[in-house]
Amino acid sequence: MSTPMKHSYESSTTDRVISMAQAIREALAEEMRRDPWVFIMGEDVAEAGTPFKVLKGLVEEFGPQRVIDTPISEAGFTGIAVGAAMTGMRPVVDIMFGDFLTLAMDQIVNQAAKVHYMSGGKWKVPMVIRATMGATLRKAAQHSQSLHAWFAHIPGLKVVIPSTPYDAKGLLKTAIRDDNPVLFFEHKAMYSMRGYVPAEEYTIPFGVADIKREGRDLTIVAIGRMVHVAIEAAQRLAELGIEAEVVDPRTLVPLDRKTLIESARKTGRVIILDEGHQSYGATAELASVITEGAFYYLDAPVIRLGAMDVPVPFSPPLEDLTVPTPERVVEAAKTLCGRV
Amino acid sequence: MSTPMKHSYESSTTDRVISMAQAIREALAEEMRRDPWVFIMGEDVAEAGTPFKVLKGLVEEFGPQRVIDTPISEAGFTGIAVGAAMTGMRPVVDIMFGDFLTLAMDQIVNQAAKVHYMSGGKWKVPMVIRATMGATLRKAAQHSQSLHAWFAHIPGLKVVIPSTPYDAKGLLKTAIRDDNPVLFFEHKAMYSMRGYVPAEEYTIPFGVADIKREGRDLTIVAIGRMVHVAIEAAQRLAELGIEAEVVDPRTLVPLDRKTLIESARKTGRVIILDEGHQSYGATAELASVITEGAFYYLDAPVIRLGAMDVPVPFSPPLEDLTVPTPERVVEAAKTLCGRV
Amino acid sequence: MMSSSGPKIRAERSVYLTVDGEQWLHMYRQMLRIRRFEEQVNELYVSAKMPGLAHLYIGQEAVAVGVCEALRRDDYITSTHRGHGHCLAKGASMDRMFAELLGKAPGYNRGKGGSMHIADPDTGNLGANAIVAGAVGIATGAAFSAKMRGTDQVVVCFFGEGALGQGVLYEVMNMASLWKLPVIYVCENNLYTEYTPYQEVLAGEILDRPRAFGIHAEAVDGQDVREVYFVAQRLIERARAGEGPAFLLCNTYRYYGHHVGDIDRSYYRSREEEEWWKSERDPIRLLGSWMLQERIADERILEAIDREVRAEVEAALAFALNAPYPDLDEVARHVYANEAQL
Amino acid sequence: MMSSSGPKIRAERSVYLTVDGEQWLHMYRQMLRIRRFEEQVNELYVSAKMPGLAHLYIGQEAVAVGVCEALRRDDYITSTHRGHGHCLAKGASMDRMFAELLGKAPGYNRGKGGSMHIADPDTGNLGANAIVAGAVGIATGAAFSAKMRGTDQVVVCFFGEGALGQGVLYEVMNMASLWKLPVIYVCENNLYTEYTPYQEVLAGEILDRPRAFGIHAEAVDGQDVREVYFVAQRLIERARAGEGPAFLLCNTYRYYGHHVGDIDRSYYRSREEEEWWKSERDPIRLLGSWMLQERIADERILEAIDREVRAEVEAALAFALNAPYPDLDEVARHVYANEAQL
Ligand SMILES: Cc1ncc(C[n+]2csc(CCOP(=O)(O)OP(=O)(O)O)c2C)c(N)n1
Ligand SMILES: Cc1ncc(C[n+]2csc(CCOP(=O)(O)OP(=O)(O)O)c2C)c(N)n1
Ligand SMILES: [Mg+2]
Ligand SMILES: [Mg+2]
Repeated sequence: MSTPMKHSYESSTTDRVISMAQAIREALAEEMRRDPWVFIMGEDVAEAGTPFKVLKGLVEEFGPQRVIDTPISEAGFTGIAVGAAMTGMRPVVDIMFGDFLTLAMDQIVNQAAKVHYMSGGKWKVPMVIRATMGATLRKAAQHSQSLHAWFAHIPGLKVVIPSTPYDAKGLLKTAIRDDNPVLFFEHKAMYSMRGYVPAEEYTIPFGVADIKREGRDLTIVAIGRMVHVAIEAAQRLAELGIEAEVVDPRTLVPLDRKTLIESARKTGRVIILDEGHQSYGATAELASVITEGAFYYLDAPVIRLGAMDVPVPFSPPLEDLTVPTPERVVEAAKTLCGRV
Repeated sequence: MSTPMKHSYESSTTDRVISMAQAIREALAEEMRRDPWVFIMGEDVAEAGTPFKVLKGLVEEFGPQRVIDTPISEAGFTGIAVGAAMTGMRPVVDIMFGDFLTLAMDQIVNQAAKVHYMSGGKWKVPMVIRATMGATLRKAAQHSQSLHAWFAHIPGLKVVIPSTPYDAKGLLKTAIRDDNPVLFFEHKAMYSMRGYVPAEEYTIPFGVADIKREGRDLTIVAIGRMVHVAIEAAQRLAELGIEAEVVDPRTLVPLDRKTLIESARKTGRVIILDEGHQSYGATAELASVITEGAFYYLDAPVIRLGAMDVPVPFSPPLEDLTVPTPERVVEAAKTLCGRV
Repeated sequence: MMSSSGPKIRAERSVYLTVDGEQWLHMYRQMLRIRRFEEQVNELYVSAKMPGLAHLYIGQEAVAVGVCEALRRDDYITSTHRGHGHCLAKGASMDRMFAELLGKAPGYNRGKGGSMHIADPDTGNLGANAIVAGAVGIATGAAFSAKMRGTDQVVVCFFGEGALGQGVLYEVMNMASLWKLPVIYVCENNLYTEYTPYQEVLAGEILDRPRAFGIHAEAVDGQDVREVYFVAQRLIERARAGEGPAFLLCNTYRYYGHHVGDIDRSYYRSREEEEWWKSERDPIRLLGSWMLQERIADERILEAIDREVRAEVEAALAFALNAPYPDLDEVARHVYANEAQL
Repeated sequence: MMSSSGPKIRAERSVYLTVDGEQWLHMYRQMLRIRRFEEQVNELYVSAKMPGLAHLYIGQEAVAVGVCEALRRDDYITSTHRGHGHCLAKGASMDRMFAELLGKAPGYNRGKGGSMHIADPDTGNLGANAIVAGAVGIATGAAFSAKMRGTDQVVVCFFGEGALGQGVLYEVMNMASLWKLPVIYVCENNLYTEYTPYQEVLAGEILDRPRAFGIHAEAVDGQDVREVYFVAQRLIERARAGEGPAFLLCNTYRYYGHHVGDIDRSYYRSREEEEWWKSERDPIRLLGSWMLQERIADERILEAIDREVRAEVEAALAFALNAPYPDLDEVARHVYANEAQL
């Protein structure tokens, strides 16, 4: 998971390798330099730069007026961001652990997501909510959830989950420039992951899936950190002569249905990986979209591998069972390809 | 939709026809008589009996100690219910509009759903959260949502959506006796709907789907009020010689996969109806479960008909477009059965 | 009957006379516009011409008018489920209000919002909100924005006393106080949260709550537009001058039910109580008699205003009744802003 | 340096002597058990033997011990991310605590909760909670339940001053006050919410907040277990007698970082400040010297206690290190209670 990955957007002139945390920090810094109305608010974002140190250095450059430490008031400051966004600012809200989004659901779902529609298009809410996600960090049930499916279910919100530093930077810049509320999920275990990021400016459009690895035998659609699980599984499968294509939707809303369906039509076999709970989660939507679009091309039903339907346990051997692993993907792929 | 519907559980000796509201009230009253620790809390539940008058009369029988008017504090009183449930009480929480569940998500998802698991099975949280759902009542975007998919995504919660007075009564009694947090969704437009409810006591187990109409050509899986849309569509389809089976899961968690899959295997064609938004919603999970279990029996991909992916608009002609109708179901069924 | 929990600040009568008579007449007209508009809304409901319900503001007009009269057009407000009064007082026109209530295309929100969501950038109306306390974050955020952008706009956040039950109010008051934001929290205590007397669900004294967060707080007689206007003006100018947020408790009363369909109210309040407020504390009549007494107006002028307002209501209603519903493809528009942008 | 915002209630020295010496010795031992237990936790982290992180309570021991000493075993507590002290003070045994922190099968939560979720019905521990203010509803609900079931149990809800930022606290305090529930909100102000000095995120005076909801509120020196115990006892007995909730502000300090990995703290607090608290305000040494002075104990006794506690820690740790991890099929158990019930 720590080998820097080349990807399809790599047209950079440099081979600059940086961490995901730095890529995110760069995106924020560049956008804050470009647009004076972009600001950051959240708990311990200033001097501390968040507990993950992702924002380290930003308050020094932009000052405490634009990198704002808030009280522990997720609903309150998310609501404040909505009002600020409506009146000319472009807030980037920091939700330390995605689990705390539960505290701001009214502000996100009843307010931010609906203001534009309810006002008949008169007010808009250009804001980004950055939140962490992901398990296997021994943080137990209230600090390990991946709740992105909830937001993807709500019209008016966009949902982004990057899997590489390159994508994180390009997508975050797009998110900040978007005129809608965007949920941007960052996997806690990926902040230190390194990858190529060009020195020159770029953005990545929403709604464009990225084929992280090409293959003809099998499609693995993977979200966020699961892309790396998929890549690792694909490498092992290649040794067995099975060439897996790894497709990263990058944005769940808008969703690049076309690329997903085309890959499925090509390979006829699909596995979907996600770190959200499997039931009633993102894997169900992706499986449905693919089945609807590629039904007559599929050799077998799409296999969904989401996180187990259990609260995330603390005990390491238990926690490690809850999230899809390369081993399990290889197993599933072998079954799908009739290799068992 | 207002014709009382006979159903498979109708073994009653009486032909008592009552409204959904009364069925719910009876379930509550019977359980409160049976168990002194059952109590109700929420906004305007006592003298007002809620704005829908569902609880009318309960405070008179059980007193203000057991039918408790709260401040407008959804997070607060849901949290209080969690603590009460852990220490011997059996709270029934009233969330006036399901949209207000957004305010209590931490209490429901991080607390109620996880206490049992996190404590290694030591504490339990026997509570019921009753919430309304559903559109077409001209209540606009913040009073019309059907957010059940969110809760079905969270392990530790059970999710019930009744479609008839009979089911509502039997399932609510089961919910109150369950030792886990149960989300119980009531459609605002169904309170006045009437149906057979026997005078004698009964409960309905969770995880048992109900075949509301038998048929061999097509399966329509429908949730809550959509069951009646399905029945109406089935009646029209019957005139065209297409016999649709209408399957009502009744509980999304636990889900009766077996009945859904068996029906799909029998008919080979499936439509799923839901009043939650279509994308990343309950239809995706049901479609996936069915496709996984009946793939080789299906003539065509499962058709999902959820609510449109738009905030619910106020304007009546627009609002009416957002929810599946018998007409649209008939169209879809005809396509599926090659009748176009 | 009216509980007022803080020091009662009463401007002297003579002070009121420093305000131009035309302005009092304007406030009189504004209150009357709200009254007549809403009487018509009730009529629409009773005659089954309006989809859904509406929460009438009648009885509370002095609050919206007194406060909004002290605001500039580019100042912001947020409102509630009981929002018609605030929207009209901030400058909304009746025709597009009626159109919105009927779900018609020329409505303020293109018919997509309805009674509880009237919003209008032109008059600084950030939107009515159907979630109790749902807009307190938005209002505080707009004040934050005004401060960051260096405008001298002020934001007024209207809510009922029921909103005091919502935790988010305390979260944002804390930040408004810490950051000295130009926001005025206007709490309209009309004695009931839906069908429950407020004392049954509210502990302690209302004014102590904002004060605990270091927010300047005062109470006024919400039926006396003169007092509301004077105090609001002072608090608003204070906020505009950078002196921070304030909380204004307005003690008031709604004459109708919680919503238009709430006809039988006997189980939560008495007919006598309702009559007392209407006969003794009507904000329009109180201002009217005072103006007559002070010779700011005579009966003829007041009658002329009433005629004009009735004509305005009639024309606006006709406009709305005749207006078309939105095109059906509107249903899928405005889910996202500026879809072409990237 | 220590801000105390309310009336400082100081019991007379002579009053403290009315308490049996054995009980002070017990409190001394309890504080020491927390101290030594957590020193070992830090050691486990440093030596990479513990999965994840832990938030050490060291420095704040007088609060947990002073309060829990005034509780009955069947009274309830809720705790926080910084919860080891509360759990031990309420009666938890070290072996099962260590086992839980290591994710081992005999842990209090079968290894499934970890440091932030220790829960134990046997000692009335409703659970530590990793959401700031996440347990205030649970605590208030347990008090509600005690009242409804007619027991005379009291509930103590521990939280840091950071929890004052969460709206739900005000929602439940309102109801606790309205319904006179037997719950004590114990706010431990250790001056920092993670890496931010609390004054930067808190407006007004802390004690004014509960008071605004009609809740009796007092502040104590959280480093003086004698004062904590006396005041807590009074508030608890008051609640037990049906006189309603109370709020106890304990001014205190954490010696270590926000969590065990928070080593470089220079950007949010000074080394001098840390040293001052350790040398001048250490709760264990304060009680120790007083007991020596009052001849409740001599050096020998205190040393014996320390030896015993160290031995307890050692044995408990050995137990936990040797304990097995849970069976893998535990991962899917306890998602739902009593699955066979219907
Ligand atoms: C969060 C939330 N909970 C409940 C409701 C339902 N509701 C609508 S108005 C109302 C009472 C509001 O009372 P108050 O704030 O005093 O305003 P008033 O109606 O008296 O103007 C309630 C409970 C809601 N809209 N939002
Ligand atoms: C709702 C929520 N927001 C943020 C966090 C992250 N967090 C954990 S502890 C903490 C600071 C808590 O400060 P305080 O309440 O003073 O307790 P202390 O750590 O000082 O004991 C924060 C922000 C959280 N756990 N829950
Ligand atoms: Mg009111
Ligand atoms: Mg602290």
